[in-house]
Amino acid sequence: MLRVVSRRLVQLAITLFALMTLVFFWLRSLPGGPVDALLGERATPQTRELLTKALGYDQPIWVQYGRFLKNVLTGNFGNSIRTGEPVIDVISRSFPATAELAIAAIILAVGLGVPLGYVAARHRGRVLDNATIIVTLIGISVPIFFLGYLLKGWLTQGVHLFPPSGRITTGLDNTEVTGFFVLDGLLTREFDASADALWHLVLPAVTLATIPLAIIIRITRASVLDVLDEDYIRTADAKGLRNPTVRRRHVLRNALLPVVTIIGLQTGALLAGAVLTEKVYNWGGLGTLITDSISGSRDYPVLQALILLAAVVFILVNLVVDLSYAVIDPRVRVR
Amino acid sequence: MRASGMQAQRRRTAIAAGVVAALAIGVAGCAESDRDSGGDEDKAAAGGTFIFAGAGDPKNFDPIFNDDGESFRPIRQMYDTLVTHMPGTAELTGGLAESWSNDPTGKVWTFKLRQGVKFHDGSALDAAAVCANFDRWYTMKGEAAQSQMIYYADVFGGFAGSPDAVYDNCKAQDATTAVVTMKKYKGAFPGAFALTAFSIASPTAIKQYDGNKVTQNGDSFAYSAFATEHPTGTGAFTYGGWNKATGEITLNRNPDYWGEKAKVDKMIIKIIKDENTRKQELRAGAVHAIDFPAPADRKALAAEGYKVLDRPAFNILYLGINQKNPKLRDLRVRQAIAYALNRAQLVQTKGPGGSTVADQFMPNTVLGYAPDVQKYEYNVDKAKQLLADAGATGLTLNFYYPTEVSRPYMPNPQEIFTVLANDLQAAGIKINGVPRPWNGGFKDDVQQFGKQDLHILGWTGDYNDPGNFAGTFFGREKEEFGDGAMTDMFTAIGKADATVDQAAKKAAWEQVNRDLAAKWLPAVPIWHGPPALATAKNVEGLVPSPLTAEEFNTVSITK
Amino acid sequence: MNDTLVELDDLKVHFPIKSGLLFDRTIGWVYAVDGVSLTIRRGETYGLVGESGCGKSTLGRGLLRLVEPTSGRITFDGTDVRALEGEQMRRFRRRMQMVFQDPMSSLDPRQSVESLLVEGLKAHGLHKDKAAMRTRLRSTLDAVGLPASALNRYPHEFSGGQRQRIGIARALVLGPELIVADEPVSALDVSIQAQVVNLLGDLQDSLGLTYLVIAHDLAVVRHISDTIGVMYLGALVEEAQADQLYERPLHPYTRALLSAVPIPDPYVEDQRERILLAGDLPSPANPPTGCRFRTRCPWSQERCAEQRPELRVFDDSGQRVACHFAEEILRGELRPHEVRAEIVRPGSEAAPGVGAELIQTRTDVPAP
Amino acid sequence: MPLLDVRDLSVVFQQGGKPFTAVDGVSFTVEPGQAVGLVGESGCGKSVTSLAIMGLLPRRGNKVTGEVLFDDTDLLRLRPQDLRDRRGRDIGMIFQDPLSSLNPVIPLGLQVAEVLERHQGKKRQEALREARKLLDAVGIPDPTRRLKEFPHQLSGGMRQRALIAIALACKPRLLIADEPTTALDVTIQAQILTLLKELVDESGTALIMITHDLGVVAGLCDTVNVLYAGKVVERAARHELFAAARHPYTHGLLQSVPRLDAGRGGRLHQIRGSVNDNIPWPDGCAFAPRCDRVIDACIGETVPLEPTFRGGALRCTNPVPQEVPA
Amino acid sequence: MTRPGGLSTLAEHKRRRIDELTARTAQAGGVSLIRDAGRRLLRNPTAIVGATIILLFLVIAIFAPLVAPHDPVQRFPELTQDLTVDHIPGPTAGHPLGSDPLGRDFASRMVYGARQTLFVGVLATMIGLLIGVLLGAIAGAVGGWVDVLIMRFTDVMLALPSLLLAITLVALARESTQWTVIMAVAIVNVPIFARLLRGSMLAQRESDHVLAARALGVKRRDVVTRHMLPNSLTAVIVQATLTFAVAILDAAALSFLGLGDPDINRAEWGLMLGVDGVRYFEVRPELAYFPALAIILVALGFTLLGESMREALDPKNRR
Repeated sequence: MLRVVSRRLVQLAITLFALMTLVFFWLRSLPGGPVDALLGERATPQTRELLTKALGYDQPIWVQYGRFLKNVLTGNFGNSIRTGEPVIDVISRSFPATAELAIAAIILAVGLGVPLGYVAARHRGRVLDNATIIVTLIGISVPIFFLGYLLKGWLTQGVHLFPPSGRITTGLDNTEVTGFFVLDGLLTREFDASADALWHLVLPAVTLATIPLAIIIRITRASVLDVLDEDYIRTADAKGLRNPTVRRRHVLRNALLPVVTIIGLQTGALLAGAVLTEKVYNWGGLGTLITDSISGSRDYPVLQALILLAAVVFILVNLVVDLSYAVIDPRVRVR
Repeated sequence: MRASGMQAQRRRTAIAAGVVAALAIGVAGCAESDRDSGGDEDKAAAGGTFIFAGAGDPKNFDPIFNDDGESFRPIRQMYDTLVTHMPGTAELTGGLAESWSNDPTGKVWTFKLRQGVKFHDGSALDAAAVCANFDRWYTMKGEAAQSQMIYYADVFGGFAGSPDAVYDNCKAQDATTAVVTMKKYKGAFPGAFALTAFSIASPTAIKQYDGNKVTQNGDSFAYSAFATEHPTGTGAFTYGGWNKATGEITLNRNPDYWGEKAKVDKMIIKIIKDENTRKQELRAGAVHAIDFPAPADRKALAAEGYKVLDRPAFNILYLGINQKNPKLRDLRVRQAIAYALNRAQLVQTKGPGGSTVADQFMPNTVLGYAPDVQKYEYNVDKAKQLLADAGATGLTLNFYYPTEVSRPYMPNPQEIFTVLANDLQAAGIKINGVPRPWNGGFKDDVQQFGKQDLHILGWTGDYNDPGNFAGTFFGREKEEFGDGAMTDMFTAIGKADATVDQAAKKAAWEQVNRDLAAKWLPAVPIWHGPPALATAKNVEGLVPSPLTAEEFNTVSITK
Repeated sequence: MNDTLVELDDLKVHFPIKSGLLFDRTIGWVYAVDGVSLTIRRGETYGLVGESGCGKSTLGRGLLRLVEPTSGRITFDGTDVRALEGEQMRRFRRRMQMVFQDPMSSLDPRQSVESLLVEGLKAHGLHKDKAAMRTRLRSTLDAVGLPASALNRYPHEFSGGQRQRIGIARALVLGPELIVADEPVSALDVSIQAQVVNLLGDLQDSLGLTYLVIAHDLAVVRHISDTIGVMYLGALVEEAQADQLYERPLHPYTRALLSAVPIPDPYVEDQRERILLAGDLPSPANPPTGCRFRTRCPWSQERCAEQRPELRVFDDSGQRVACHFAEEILRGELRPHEVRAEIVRPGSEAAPGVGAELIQTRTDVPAP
Repeated sequence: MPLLDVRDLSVVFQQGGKPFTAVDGVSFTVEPGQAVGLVGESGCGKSVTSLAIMGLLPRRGNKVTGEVLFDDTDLLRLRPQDLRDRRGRDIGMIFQDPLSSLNPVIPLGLQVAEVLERHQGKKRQEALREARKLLDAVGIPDPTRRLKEFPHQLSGGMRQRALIAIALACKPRLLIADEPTTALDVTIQAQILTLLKELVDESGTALIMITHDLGVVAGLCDTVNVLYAGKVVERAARHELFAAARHPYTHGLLQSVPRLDAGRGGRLHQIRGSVNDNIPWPDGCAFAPRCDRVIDACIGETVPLEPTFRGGALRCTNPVPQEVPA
Repeated sequence: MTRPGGLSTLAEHKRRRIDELTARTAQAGGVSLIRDAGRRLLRNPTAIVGATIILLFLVIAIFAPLVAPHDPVQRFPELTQDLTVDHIPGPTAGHPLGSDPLGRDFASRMVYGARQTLFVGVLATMIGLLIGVLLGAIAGAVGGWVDVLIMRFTDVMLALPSLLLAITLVALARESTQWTVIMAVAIVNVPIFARLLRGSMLAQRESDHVLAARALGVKRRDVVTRHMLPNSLTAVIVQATLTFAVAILDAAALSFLGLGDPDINRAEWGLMLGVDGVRYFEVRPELAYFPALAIILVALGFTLLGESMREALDPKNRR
């Protein structure tokens, strides 16, 4: 177990280093970038020169790389070009927003997906099953930003069922503790803020959950079908065990193994989905940060850090999946 | 309707609050609320909170280090300039200075300051404070800080020690009289004194919060506490905080404001980047006013009872022509391009509402606007003829256009490009479209390297001066236009800009505009497209500014 | 003339067990084949028996150099096979062929029978003369009892027995001298086994082939072999003429094995005395010291733990055995004692999840 | 009165296009304490028969007809929940692949204990104690530790022992063993067979032994049923069967298997074709295409299973003549 | 009368019939596994639906000039005259779906969209497939440190979720053209194809039939090209079918983020949906609905086909 963890961590470090180096040199070779972004339309050539010097772009590339490396190793990713804040601040502020959204989406996807997948499998070949398959296939085929737009158009305009954007009603003076607004409201007893945040969370979470939900349903279904075909289910039946016991103890536990893997992969992939969802709902998280840092501004310091963060999250999530896999499946524990 | 919408939402919120509260019993209690117990809603009933949806993040709140509209919006509420514009126009009027004058050389400016004006930190605004600001700018140390003073570098030419520096000194003649002496005359003044970047900040606060400290870190800069947490000016609102997690900038009413005190207790600038979402938030009643509603939504919003306020046009979109291409050095080819463009149709189909076809590089409110310039009505045949005359049939041009960007004068560059390219193709000019991301190459390629034959770009005026329009584009040789050979154009503009006498200046600029259209044609003006604002029905007193420099102290929310 | 076709001398095939932080390091070895010496005479059938995991298949593959032996010497008709390199080795393969256990998995499902057979010919440049090649294909198919029409069909269209015939034909078409048959009948139905066993016998008679038959079924091996070698945990424990081995098994393991094979005759079954072995085969990655069989041997003595018995010639019959106490046991001087079963963990090679890496397909990853 | 009386059991699979008759009118009985063998090659329907008896065939896609009388109760007509009450309590079953037949993620102890909890209403702790005894009884060393272990941590033989412990936990009156040793090595097979024999003898449990290995049956069963293509083709007491098989298939099968106690060499008797060679019409003997003794009646008419004078039964129109005992 | 009992004419007849049947199956000719899978596929309604959808769009794409009423980039005066910023003309005579935001015939753009969209999808998939297969084949065939290097490289790429990687790639591209998008979407899939092929090749390398080929003395190169590659490609082809749907969706998402194909003259559904569809949703929702529907259908088609191909080729289902 420890071995797996340390192996993964070493891998992570190497991956990060490779990514970092790659991104650094690549960015330096691109046109535009920080100088352009910092200057706006009105800069004089003199200012441009001044800026190039101020940013140290006149120095040899390896000096710049050395400085960059030193900064990164001391946890300093520089300041955002767009906002001038330290990148770390920008990211740590956006992270809870995305995490809150992603967790909500995962809860939705797992909470609905596993039971639906199970039910579909039990009704294999019947109307309910086929309907589920078709719906999930469509779910996978729909561009989620479009779905977000539709949901938003239908449910926030005309009928104001949900707020169209944001994480909390503007002007609602909520106290931030963790940055998870729903949780913060509970912690500070500002229950109205918590409820408000929850209310804002519904549509984005549903949108973001669509694809993971569809996939989890499909995987659960397939997995349950596989397990139902297994010999040990026959053994369980041969023991005369009651149906609920068989289902709970023998079917579900085994069927969830692949689902856990998928949940892990989906959690990483949610970050990608979040880019679209957050743009649709003006959700001030990492997704928004990514688009903001690319589109128009080319905020490379932030972008750099985000790429690293995405890699870290993705790898860590998979590590967690592997570990939880080991917890659920004794066969994996040996190694 | 609005109200009911808001009430409905509140009701739902209340229900949800109950649910959450039930869930939360036992969880709560770790952290105490630091919310003021007064109850915001009761307060709102008095003056209320005005929520304005802006389109982008500000950078910081030190005026001198900013150059973009989104930063200027909150800055303008917190600071004042010596000279300002009359609401809704680009005409100058007294700001912190009740009056101003300059001597016949145009180099010495004398400002008579208002009495009894105090900064938010309680220190007094006097001539010494004004001079402290001028000196601060001039003597700013460090490349980092200097490189971020874009407007200063542009208007004042440079810093202490630079041969191009315009500023000489500032003397406090008495408590209310500040005399600013320049090294040379510049046509930009006095208009430029109204630039938000040159707002007067509290010297005490700057000193206290280390306002001059700009440090380079990585690929960007870090600003002082003055710029980020303690902006201190004289404006109608004081700084209330910036919640970056929710994108809300809170400004509080300044009860000691020298001018018309704010009607609302509080205003929030909520940053919503997506135009569609801004509109939806307006409809949902979550914000009171939005900036830049999408042109396509204007009609619908108006029909639903929202007020769509057009700002008077103070910008220009142009089609730049790069004379590095020898073919384009022929005036006939440039004229052919102008004739080939169906600008009227473009304005009709793609122009922001209320936009007009531009025939010169400044709106008609600016001094020196000439009504009688050559107009280049849409005429494909003439374009073809001119091309044939110039021996430029079968011309192929690289047309650069930006992506990933939307500017007030150019809401959708790709569409504009497509239409323009289509027109040019119809006239027999082959167009090779080259898209470049705004900051990822477009500005570089177009303005620094001049790789293009044609491009679209534009400008929003900063202050009412022809030099801020035509002068900015054509006053000197630029890579953007590859117009190095057009020395007579540079001379004429230089001369017009240096003219001190207003009448003579007007005449000179009119001639410049006529010549720009008929003789030089370094670019084709496309349109003046005023960006709009939209507000809920119950918002009163919001006066749209041509400079997108609205001040919100006049805004009130009726029940 | 020397009638020895194949000679193995102290052949070892060890597989590394790898693990590591970033790059795999070897942390141990599986001693699959651990020092086997044997001789196969020209034209005879050498039967190799043993339970799964004893290394008999690895021995066969090591002999053909389909897995690279760790050490030892392989002499084939006077040629040092391990000294052959690259192209030489490839060309040499024509002389020694292999028949696999599972005819389905060893036949490329994508290729017709013809292309399966031609492939070997091509590899050895025997396809140039089209007419000769045709004749060769025909006669080979004929020899294994398949119609010529089989040529343009695909493996999955045949029944299990026919597939094994194709597998044999593939080996035969090159005209080899030695055929290593790895469990040639164990995947087949009982009624089909006889067909293939007979076929192998017929082919040997008509073509003078030499066989190394590897099987776990002692009855089958006894039926077709001249000489039988018994393997246990990577080593040969006994070797004898087929009848001799059955009549007079010397090694305790052989005795147990023989007594365990069921015989389809109730009268025999009712009277048989079984030597039941306790426990399971130890892991080849961690074999017991000394005699490898001692953990399960009812006759084991202290010496067995200390000293690994050599495979020695027992008497004039040429029977070889690797047991310190073969004589004593045979003479009944040593009484068997009870053996406590030890728990044996399944070896790492049996752990699940080994094989193709789990690849997530993109449907499992969200699309926008 | 027989413990189990299978009468005219048929199973028709209806998945896909053509219905496929896997078991075709199989009848046999099992007396208390008796060991009955079902022998046949793959696809002969022997496993399907056992699953049908246990009611373990998937509910959809197949049709089971006939009667399975256990203690005079027709198992096929029991409500599913009532059948569940009997499974594991009255009838135990063990399977071919002990690894896949044990749940990989559940500790061994619980897998044994749960059947006791279910049928004997024992509490978890008590059931685990009992499970420990059972594991001990089937010869698993150090059973206390094994309780917490998982199937993959045991060797094949130990797994099969565990499976036997589960099947015999409630002391069923009938044990169905479906190829219990096929996946095991010979020496392990011997262990398991000996164990089965002991347990059955001691407890008086009746046994249905399903296997393709005639040798296994020879040592274990009292009566042997030989199946071919879903039908019983011959039934006899084991001594008669092995001494004098009458059906050409049984006869050929016995002849074709090399015997350890026979000498080397010689050609084995071989049966032509393969199990998949079926006659393209419903009537007639399914073995006809492969049979050496085929005559008109084999191909044209339905061949009934007729009792033989020695208490067995035979489905053949032209049986192998009885050899004169030597 | 060679056999006991002997055979009458009737039995002889029947016996002959049996032989005939056996013979016929023998002569049925070679049915390769692929063709067998294909046959199974044809019996699978899911596959039929998927293939029909794809075929339909393919026909439209190929015969776009014949199907479309107009040129997709031409601006029509009769449409532009009614066109304003906040009004886009609906269906009129000659323009069954009305105008797009620039006065072009929307119906024609939808039709040509099939061509462009399939082009983008196919190309992105093929490029990704090609590079991935090449890398995977090298890794699988050569092994050793080359394998380690390639696999670590794919690890780095897989460390970012696919769309995020595509976004990053676009952001990091020197230019922004249609090819930027295609390449970004293609490269995202490279590691997947590479790993898939490599894994499958490793499995093949250990398989009996590869061992058999080696035993025959088949040249190493031939073992790779004739045995390992072809048998590994099946999985890759299935994956490619599924990838196609993802590629189209990714392209649309990039457009929505403003990072897509910058040339809005190009009629591509993702672009039409992500740019015009969203921007003019309230003015004319059809601008969003039609391309979205088309995308969903095509993606569905390829997913259906891919899934049923996977099913058909799955050995588990080959009973």
